[in-house]
Amino acid sequence: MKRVYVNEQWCLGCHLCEYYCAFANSNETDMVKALKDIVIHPRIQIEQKDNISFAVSCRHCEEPLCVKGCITGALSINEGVISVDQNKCIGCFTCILCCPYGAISAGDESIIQKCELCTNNKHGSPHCVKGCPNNAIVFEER
Amino acid sequence: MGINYLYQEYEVSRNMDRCINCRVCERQCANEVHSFDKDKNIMRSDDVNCVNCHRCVALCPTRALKIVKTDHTFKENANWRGSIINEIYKQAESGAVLLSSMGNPNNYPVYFDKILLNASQVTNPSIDPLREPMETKVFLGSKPKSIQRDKDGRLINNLSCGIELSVPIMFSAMSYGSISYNAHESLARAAKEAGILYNTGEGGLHKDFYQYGSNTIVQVASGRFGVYKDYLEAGAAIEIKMGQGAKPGIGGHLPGAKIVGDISKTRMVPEGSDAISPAPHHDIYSIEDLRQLVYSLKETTNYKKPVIVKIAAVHNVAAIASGIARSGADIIAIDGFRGGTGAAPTRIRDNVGIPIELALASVDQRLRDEGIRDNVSIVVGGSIRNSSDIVKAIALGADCVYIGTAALLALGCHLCRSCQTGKCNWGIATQSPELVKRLNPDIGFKRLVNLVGAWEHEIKEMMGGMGINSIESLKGNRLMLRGVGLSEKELQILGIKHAGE
Amino acid sequence: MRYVIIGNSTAAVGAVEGIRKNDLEGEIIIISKEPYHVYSRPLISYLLYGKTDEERMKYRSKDFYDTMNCKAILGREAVKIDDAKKEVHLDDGEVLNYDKLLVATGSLPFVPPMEGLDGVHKRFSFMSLDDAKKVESAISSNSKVLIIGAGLIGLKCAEGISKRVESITVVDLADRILSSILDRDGAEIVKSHMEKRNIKFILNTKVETFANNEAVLSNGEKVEFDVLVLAVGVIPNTGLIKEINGKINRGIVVDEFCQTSIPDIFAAGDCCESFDITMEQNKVLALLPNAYMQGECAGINMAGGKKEYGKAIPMNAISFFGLHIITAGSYIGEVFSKSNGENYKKLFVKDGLLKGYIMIGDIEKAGIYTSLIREKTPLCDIDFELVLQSPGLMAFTRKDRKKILGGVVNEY
Amino acid sequence: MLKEGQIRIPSGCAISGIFSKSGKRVSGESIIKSIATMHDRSNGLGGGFAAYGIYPEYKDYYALHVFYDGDTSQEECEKFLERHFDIINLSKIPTRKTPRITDAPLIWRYFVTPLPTKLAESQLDEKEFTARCVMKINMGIDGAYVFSSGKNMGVFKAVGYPEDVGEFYKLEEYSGYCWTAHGRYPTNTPGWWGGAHPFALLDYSVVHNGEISSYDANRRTIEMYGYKCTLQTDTEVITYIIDYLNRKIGLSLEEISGVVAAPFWQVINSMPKEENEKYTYLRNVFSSLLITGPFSILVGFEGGMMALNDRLKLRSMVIGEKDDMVYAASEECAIRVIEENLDRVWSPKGGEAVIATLNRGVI
Repeated sequence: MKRVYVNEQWCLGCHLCEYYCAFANSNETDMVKALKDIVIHPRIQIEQKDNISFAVSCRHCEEPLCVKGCITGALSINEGVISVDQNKCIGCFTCILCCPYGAISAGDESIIQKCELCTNNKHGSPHCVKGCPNNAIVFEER
Repeated sequence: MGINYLYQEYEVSRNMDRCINCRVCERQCANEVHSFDKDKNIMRSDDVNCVNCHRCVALCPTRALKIVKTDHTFKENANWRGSIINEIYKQAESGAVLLSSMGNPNNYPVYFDKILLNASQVTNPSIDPLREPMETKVFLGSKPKSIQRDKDGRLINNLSCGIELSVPIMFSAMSYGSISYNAHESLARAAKEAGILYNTGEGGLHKDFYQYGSNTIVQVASGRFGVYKDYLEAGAAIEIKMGQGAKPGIGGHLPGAKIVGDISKTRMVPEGSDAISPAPHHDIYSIEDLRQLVYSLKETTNYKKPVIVKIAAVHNVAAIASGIARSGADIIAIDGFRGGTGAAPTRIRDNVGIPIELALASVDQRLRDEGIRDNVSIVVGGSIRNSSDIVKAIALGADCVYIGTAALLALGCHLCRSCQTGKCNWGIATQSPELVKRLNPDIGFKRLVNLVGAWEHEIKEMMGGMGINSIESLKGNRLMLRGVGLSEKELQILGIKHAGE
Repeated sequence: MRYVIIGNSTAAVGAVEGIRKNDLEGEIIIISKEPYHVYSRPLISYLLYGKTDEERMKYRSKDFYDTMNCKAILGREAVKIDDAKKEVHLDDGEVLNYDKLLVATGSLPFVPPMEGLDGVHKRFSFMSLDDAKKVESAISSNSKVLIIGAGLIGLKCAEGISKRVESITVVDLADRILSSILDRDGAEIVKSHMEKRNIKFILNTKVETFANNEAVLSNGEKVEFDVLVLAVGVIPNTGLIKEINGKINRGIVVDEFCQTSIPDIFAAGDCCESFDITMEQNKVLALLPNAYMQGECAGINMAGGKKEYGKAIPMNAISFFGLHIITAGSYIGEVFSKSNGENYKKLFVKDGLLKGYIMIGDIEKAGIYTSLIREKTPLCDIDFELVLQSPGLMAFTRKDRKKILGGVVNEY
Repeated sequence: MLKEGQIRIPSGCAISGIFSKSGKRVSGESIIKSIATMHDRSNGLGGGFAAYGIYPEYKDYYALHVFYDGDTSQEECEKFLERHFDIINLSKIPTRKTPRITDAPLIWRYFVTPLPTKLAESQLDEKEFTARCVMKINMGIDGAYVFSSGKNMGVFKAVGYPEDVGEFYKLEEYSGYCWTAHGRYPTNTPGWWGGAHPFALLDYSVVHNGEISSYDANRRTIEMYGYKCTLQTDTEVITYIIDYLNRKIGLSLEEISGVVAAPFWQVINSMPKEENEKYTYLRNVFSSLLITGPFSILVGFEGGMMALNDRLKLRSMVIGEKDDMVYAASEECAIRVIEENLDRVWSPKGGEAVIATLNRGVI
């Protein structure tokens, strides 16, 4: 299955992935309209220290602890993509407790949000990867 | 401030309606032009340091940025132009020679733009490269004057060693040091993928790149940096650099500050000491001396490597080339006055040398007149900008072209011509690790391969239009060229007719 | 092959999904005394709070039994196992034979003896959907609710009904609330947060006697109430195994393959013990993630696979009135704390390993700590100072990160 | 109007050739009949023939056919010839008046052999000496043009349709073992007789249909080897290339076809090693002599004839065989009209040379 992989060596810490993510999940068609004057809560996040930076988003594990641990059944695997049923999630954050990558975060309306490889929005494939100027994140089969 | 104040050349134009404060411009500008004003919650730009490299423009996700030329001006004067005045201010302040990068930007005629190509109509069919084979393979090197046969009458291969290229394009010399490790890796990998060669320049060859040896030209320049037996044997060909189009008659100087780590190792220059390439080779003061070096290099490598002699296109280039063609060299590389550089004295770059088109035409004709054109192949460089320049160069008589600036552009260079600062925002002309990493060779090499591939397609299209299906039938085929707006003299030197003739 | 599963909650679902990883054909029968499609027990408080409804409480979709090709016998109780004949007897006399049996009977409320308890009419446990429904019908806007037990169940119940009753008093014998998962300081933060929502705590205290609608506490205090919720604790429901002399400790004892001491009988979930790797001892870990994973492991092994259940640790994610709490592991060894207002964090380190942690408020990336505990990552291999400040992959070496973020992903 | 040599004139054409492997000499009637069949492929602006084996009595002498504009040029040329050659025989070439051939120049024929002293002085071999003399005349003597210079062969050409040219030169009176013919369709021409085909140097003659795109690349290369392309025609440059590669370099005709109509790299790459190396070598060393663009040519030479198409076969050419006779023509009808019952008829592939030579021991 194609996943987002990180090539830390090439991450510039430009944070564009975060903005492309936030835009992709905004359901707006214009990035300015989507992101102007807001503080973004992207599903991919840069960790940065000194000259090291890299992006972290859901790894879409084959044996996902978050899904196994989910108390409501809101998290499930659909064709390899771990997605969240926002209608079912009640924001207990057991998945945040479980995720070894720190890739799940609290979203708006006190439920969780996570990368669904943009299968949940109109872009269809990870928009963060499209926004990365240096192939520091790639969407591929490994 | 005061007498030494120079108004900035460029202004950052930020469309505040589009800016989303993502701060990518701030993070990506090594010149620290952009900053975030926390109090006002807006981005600010200090134009003074802007070099117009477009890094911020290119990465801005909302297209909120553009760079505009300032309309700040001196009183109009066609003679004392603003740039000239500013240069005087700079020199009056610094007392120093002005330095510039990349190629001559001044408004001299570009002969390629005044030459048009032919195409077949009716009497001779054009050839569709999508339907018919269209060949671009070239061999560089000297050709034997006669054939030999074995006792059974079979032809004996009496060719001296040469270079085989899938397209008549090579990446010209750019040293590791003047450009980054990642830029070199991109060039090396692209050369391998595209079936062509790249050139180490005078910076030696990093150990990591020995694996690309069969696609590498190793250069021997006046400083002899990084030159030793393994190096000479590592490449597919050896180039003796006698001159460079951007700075004929001038040596090079890589400051000690840049001679660190791998660069020091690769150049074989102690860390921190300046790497100075003298203006001449101090063992070559005449053509006989050059011949000695050519044969020394051949001896060293058991006559297994063709030797290229690279010269700058200067006034008597034809006579010089004639001498080189009799020196044992296999290939002559001629670099026109628009050729690029990592740093050169501005006055030299902008005022010395001649256009490559004229140099090529006169060299090719001279060697033919002397019957020694087969002794050598001719490679030309110095602002080959696109595939039609290549087609024209080959029709004028070149075997192959060198591309340098075009290759860098493919890697992201935006021709801001600030290489000498070492703060290349595109990770090319810099050694600063956080800038170098901006050029991912996976991307870089692909883009170079794309460029070469695209040009190959275009060359084939143009050849097909002319009814030519193999590039050797284009070489020196000046009937395929016509001049527009050129004087009799220029047409004569180029050896072409005027359009309409 | 016939698989019989007693129980219809998390461990049972885990088992069904585990079985189906290896065996798409075998017959699966689920027996549950509750008449409901599988639902998530921890959601009963959210149901009362109005944050979910019965439909959304379904732990798996409506067609779960169909798509998993299993038969659910709901509303009937398994009363006996005959391990010699490999049979399960139901309350209506039906006998089902099995090839592999899973006992996933969960836990039962623990009610300590209290004088006068029988005289309390509106007295409820708070563990099942039926419990929640009963509580819901018992309360009104002028109810005075007394909850015995300031543990997870008691407090979630308190939150669930907080907007719908007049007053809530929570009584617990312990010196702090959530004593099983929080230390004193952490408990204090949560307590004061809850007190702001008009929930009253009486700690270090137990009920001596109930007299009609009044509870007399050990400290002499009297608490008037009309609804009583008993949430003192839970105990594993081990009866079926006990009767056939299966090995029982605090819970049903299972090996690393989730098998009981009796051939072809497996057990998973709250009814049995797990090996807590932080304390290196068997414990009842009555936690939903644990139940699922144990159930899944049992299922895989029942269907002929070979999977060890390891890396079990206590862990909890819970929130009260928007204040999030995440804890994991055991609170042993050296303590490292970082606190800032309501954001409270404690890490427990022993033998160079992270053993446990408590996070209140800011719980971002807590899973990275959990992972350090589960994977027993030697702290000398990472930048502990950094990870203590904020959990992140930055604390790992570049090489490890390359594996973590660039490698093929298979986490369990 | 500029004539050949002052401007490059592209043209389409018809070609035809007849060759007897047994050396049987046939009269010019057949070849005229053949080329006349393809009348529509010419436009009356040039036609010509090359015939081999026609001067057996003078077979050891170079037969020079020369056009003169007038007496002055003839005098000057003959003086030159006398200085360099022993002239064994000279005469006007017999012609027949026909209304369709007009503006004829003076047409003379000389059987010559180089003066031994001059030859020795030049340090050249006989052929090279003769070739250079021919070029000197053509370049240096205004109004004189040597259009045929081989031994025991001759070229006959004029402005007009080829069948009229044949009638004009009374070709029915000549007989040779090999004939080639050409009907020209230039896109513009002043109608200069020298510009008609065949083009010949020494005993190499070329008739050609096509317009090559590599012309200037080939011309500038061959001129480096001492040739002067005075006519700027494809036929001329092809003739010189063949002369150079065959006579000077020593390549066989088959190898020459591997140079001028070289196989594509994709074909070479799939050849067995030895072949692969041979063709790679030829393409590398003689790269500038590759001819691209459409052509079908018939090369006549002493004792043989080669038919060759460009590598893409952009011009038609058919080969026919009957007993010892080999026929080649732009169209099959031009063969069938003189030999209805062919043993074999085929269309050679692009770049595939068909070479017919006299059987061993003949002549």
